[in-house]
Amino acid sequence: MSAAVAFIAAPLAAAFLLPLLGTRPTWGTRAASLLTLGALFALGAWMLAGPVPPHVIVLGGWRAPFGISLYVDASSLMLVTLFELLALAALWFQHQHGQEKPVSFDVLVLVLMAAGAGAVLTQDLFNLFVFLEIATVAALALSAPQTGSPRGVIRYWLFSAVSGAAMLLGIAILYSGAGTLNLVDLGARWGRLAEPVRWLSGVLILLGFLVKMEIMPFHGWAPATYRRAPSSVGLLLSGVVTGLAAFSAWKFFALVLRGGTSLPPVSGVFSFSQALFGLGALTLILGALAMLAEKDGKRLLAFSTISQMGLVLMALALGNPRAVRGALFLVFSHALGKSLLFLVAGIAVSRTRRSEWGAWRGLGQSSRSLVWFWFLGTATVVGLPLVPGFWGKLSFVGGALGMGMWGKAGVALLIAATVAESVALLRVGHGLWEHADLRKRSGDVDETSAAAGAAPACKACAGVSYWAGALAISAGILWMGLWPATFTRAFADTAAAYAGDQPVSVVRTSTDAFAPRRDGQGQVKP
Amino acid sequence: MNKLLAVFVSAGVVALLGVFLLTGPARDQLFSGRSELGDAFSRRDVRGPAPDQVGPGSRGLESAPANTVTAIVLDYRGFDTLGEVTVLFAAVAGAGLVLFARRRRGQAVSARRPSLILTAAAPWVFLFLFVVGFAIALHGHLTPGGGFPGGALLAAGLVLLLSATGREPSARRLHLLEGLAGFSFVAVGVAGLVWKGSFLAHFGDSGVLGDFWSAPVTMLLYLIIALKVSAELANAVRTLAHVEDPTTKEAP
Amino acid sequence: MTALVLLVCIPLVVGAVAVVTVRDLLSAILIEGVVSLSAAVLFLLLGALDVAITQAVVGCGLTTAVFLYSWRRLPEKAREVTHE
Amino acid sequence: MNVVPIVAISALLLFGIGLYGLWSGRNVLRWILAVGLMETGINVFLVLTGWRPGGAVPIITGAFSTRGPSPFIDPVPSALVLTSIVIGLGTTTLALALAVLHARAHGDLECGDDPENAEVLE
Repeated sequence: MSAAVAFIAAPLAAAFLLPLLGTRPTWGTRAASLLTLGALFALGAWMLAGPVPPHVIVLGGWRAPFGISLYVDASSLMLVTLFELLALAALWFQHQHGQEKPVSFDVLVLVLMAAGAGAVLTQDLFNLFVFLEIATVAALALSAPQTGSPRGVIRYWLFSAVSGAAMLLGIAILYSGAGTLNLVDLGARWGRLAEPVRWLSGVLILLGFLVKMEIMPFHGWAPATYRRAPSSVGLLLSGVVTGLAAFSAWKFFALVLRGGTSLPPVSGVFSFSQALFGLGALTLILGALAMLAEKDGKRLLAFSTISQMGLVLMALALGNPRAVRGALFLVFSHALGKSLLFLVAGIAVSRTRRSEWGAWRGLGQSSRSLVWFWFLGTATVVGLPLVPGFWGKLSFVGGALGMGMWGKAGVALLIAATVAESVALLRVGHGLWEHADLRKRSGDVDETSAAAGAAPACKACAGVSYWAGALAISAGILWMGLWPATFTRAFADTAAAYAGDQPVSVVRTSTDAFAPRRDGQGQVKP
Repeated sequence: MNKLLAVFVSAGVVALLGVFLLTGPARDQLFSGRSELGDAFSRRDVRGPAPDQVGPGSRGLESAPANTVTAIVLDYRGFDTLGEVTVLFAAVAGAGLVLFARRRRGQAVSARRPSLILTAAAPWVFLFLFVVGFAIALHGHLTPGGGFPGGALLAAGLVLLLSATGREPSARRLHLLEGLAGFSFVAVGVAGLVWKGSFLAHFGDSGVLGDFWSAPVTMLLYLIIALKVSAELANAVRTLAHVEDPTTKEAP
Repeated sequence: MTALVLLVCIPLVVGAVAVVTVRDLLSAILIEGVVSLSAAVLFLLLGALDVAITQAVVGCGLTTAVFLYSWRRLPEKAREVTHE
Repeated sequence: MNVVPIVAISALLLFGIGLYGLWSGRNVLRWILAVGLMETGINVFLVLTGWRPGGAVPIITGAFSTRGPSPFIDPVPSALVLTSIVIGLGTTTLALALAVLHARAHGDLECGDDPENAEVLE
């Protein structure tokens, strides 16, 4: 039952050993990192092929509220497996199409995978903080540009350092008030905390998640970072880092804050979850509008991520099972669709060395696949029927319409934002597709292969990584879109387990087994 | 103007936090200095009731280090420490990645001749730091300190010795030490999984509380951490301090 | 006890103010080391010996050393604050 | 028994001073120092929440009864702060590497907006 530990231990072991092969990238180091990721993906797929009963893995042999434990169920395992797939696509793409990076690039991707799995699986608040810090450090170093201005990344560091500090302060307050760090145990003791303690710790800890999710007042770092980072890192940032932040934010929100219901309304007017819903709505619409005005392709994708995360936050804040199911679906569909868009953007940038999407005009003339993959990614992100984004948004709408005024306003905003996002993404897709002024572009096209930096060994396998990654992601998109039932069931089970709806929920029983100990004030009961 | 705003905002945050945390019921709740978790760790009765009296000489405790903080850091919450080691590892690797392109330019190292005093004193200071560092790391289960400060002292000694002799620390050797130490940490975790059925569970018998050999796995882990931290820090100093020409072969 | 704590807290806070206001960045780095050291003494007074030792060695010693090493690498122009 | 308010206020002041340092200028090195101050403040706060008057240092040097309340201060915050200090060192190292990169790219450490219209590489 401890197999899921491999998702954390194996990439770490590989990351520690990889530098032994040398600091310069060689055939061997590249193969080793890709094989590790591939093996982990295969492990995840193999585990998911059978039934995945929800179970708790106790680390160090210390039972739940005292030691650190992992909670594994179908949804979290799917998310971790998705991370491995995205990392595989991103890293291979970087090997073939990017500049030459030292081995530490591969090492940090592996570390990011361990952090992603840890943050998704862990049930301990401080452990979650540690994994978020690991993910941040890895993401920061990966997105630092080799040439050009690092100001976007420095801003990213600044935002995450301050939010990390805020989160640590929140954890300090929460621990000293509640005397425990296990998320479920914290949720059980939450009601006994004084009101200021609840407010401060709730707000400070959520701040840490919101910055990593790129929610609107805290998104300032994202566009510049995405623009300067290689597209493979953009893929990891928007697919893995926001995904793990969204999932762990929801864990905290559902288990400790009890869906926001346990906090008193703000001056009797609106509730905590309504405030989060408002932030999400603001992010959704402003992010989509910013996409319309954006001339830079990678910044446009950053704003698209921001807007999507706003929607995820709205769905999480609603807190009802349908909406939460939709939120999980959206995390998956966004990660898949955005990865496809980043792969296309990566090819475009490596051919033109520009990130303005105006410069990408006509690239689809020579390689049609760019256009097709861009449109598939767009469809996934905006949610056309029969792709996963559709099921996510449908589920969100179903959940929101039952929530009165707020829900209806949210649905209206969602429609407006979807239209804006579609227009912005389709415009770029059309640009890729249309005829370009060939005279102006001929010079660029010639230096294509030379400009790519690390030129692939053989001409024939030039696009293999791009094709393989894009096709694998497309297969995932089609699978999720055409047969959503497996995913819907897993997400619904997870939502119910975290909400405590199921009569026997492993999340809760894992700590309730020790309930007798807690009754006495520090006294051991026989 | 900007600064005035900054003063007001930060003063507001401090005032808000202060009023919320230091008045009313919050204050009693926050500053009790006692928690069930901490009490259970101090008494060593997480798995089951501890003996009525615990003290030097107690046998068969669930976690043997006399230093409760060490017991928490390496035993009860050892997984956090694996993460902590990883943050440091990722940060140093990341610093290397960030400054990678710059190193290729091969700017000249500002080669300064080490002063005579430094050269003469370095071996002795090194020896001192080396002994103290290992002692702190290996006594982590009995006395305050442990692998992190111990490793830091080792790194300080190493850097001092190398700068006094005017030599570069070899990247390959540092990577070797760092990688093997990190891998050993994970391997100890897997050994716990194999023998005790739980990742990072401490295998082997816990000895007599207060004895030097009372907590072998704790000692092993702190030794690993000390070696890893020292290699990482020496590597960080190397990355941050020196601009090197990668075309020259590294010293074997 | 109270007097001792007060004695340590004063350099802590005054040093912190100095770190963010003093113009010379090198002094700011060194003063930050003093602040960290005061924090280490405070940890000692609060009974957290492990934290005190780690803060003194890692938080004060090493962090300052890392600052100084990267300071050496900065170009001359970058060593002063221009926008104040 | 005034230790708690004195130390708590100092810790919060450290946090606030760090915040001011971030807000008042745009020098990257100063930002890194200010974040370090904030982290120190939080660590002090965390250690304080584990302290209580008369609590013993959490190292077992004499026999005590496990049937009553434990005589030691809460050791968990100490363990958390140990982790936090090392994480702080890690992020500081990385941030300093970014600062060096900034100085190389722009010649100084004043971090304004990202310049537009530049070539980007994969």
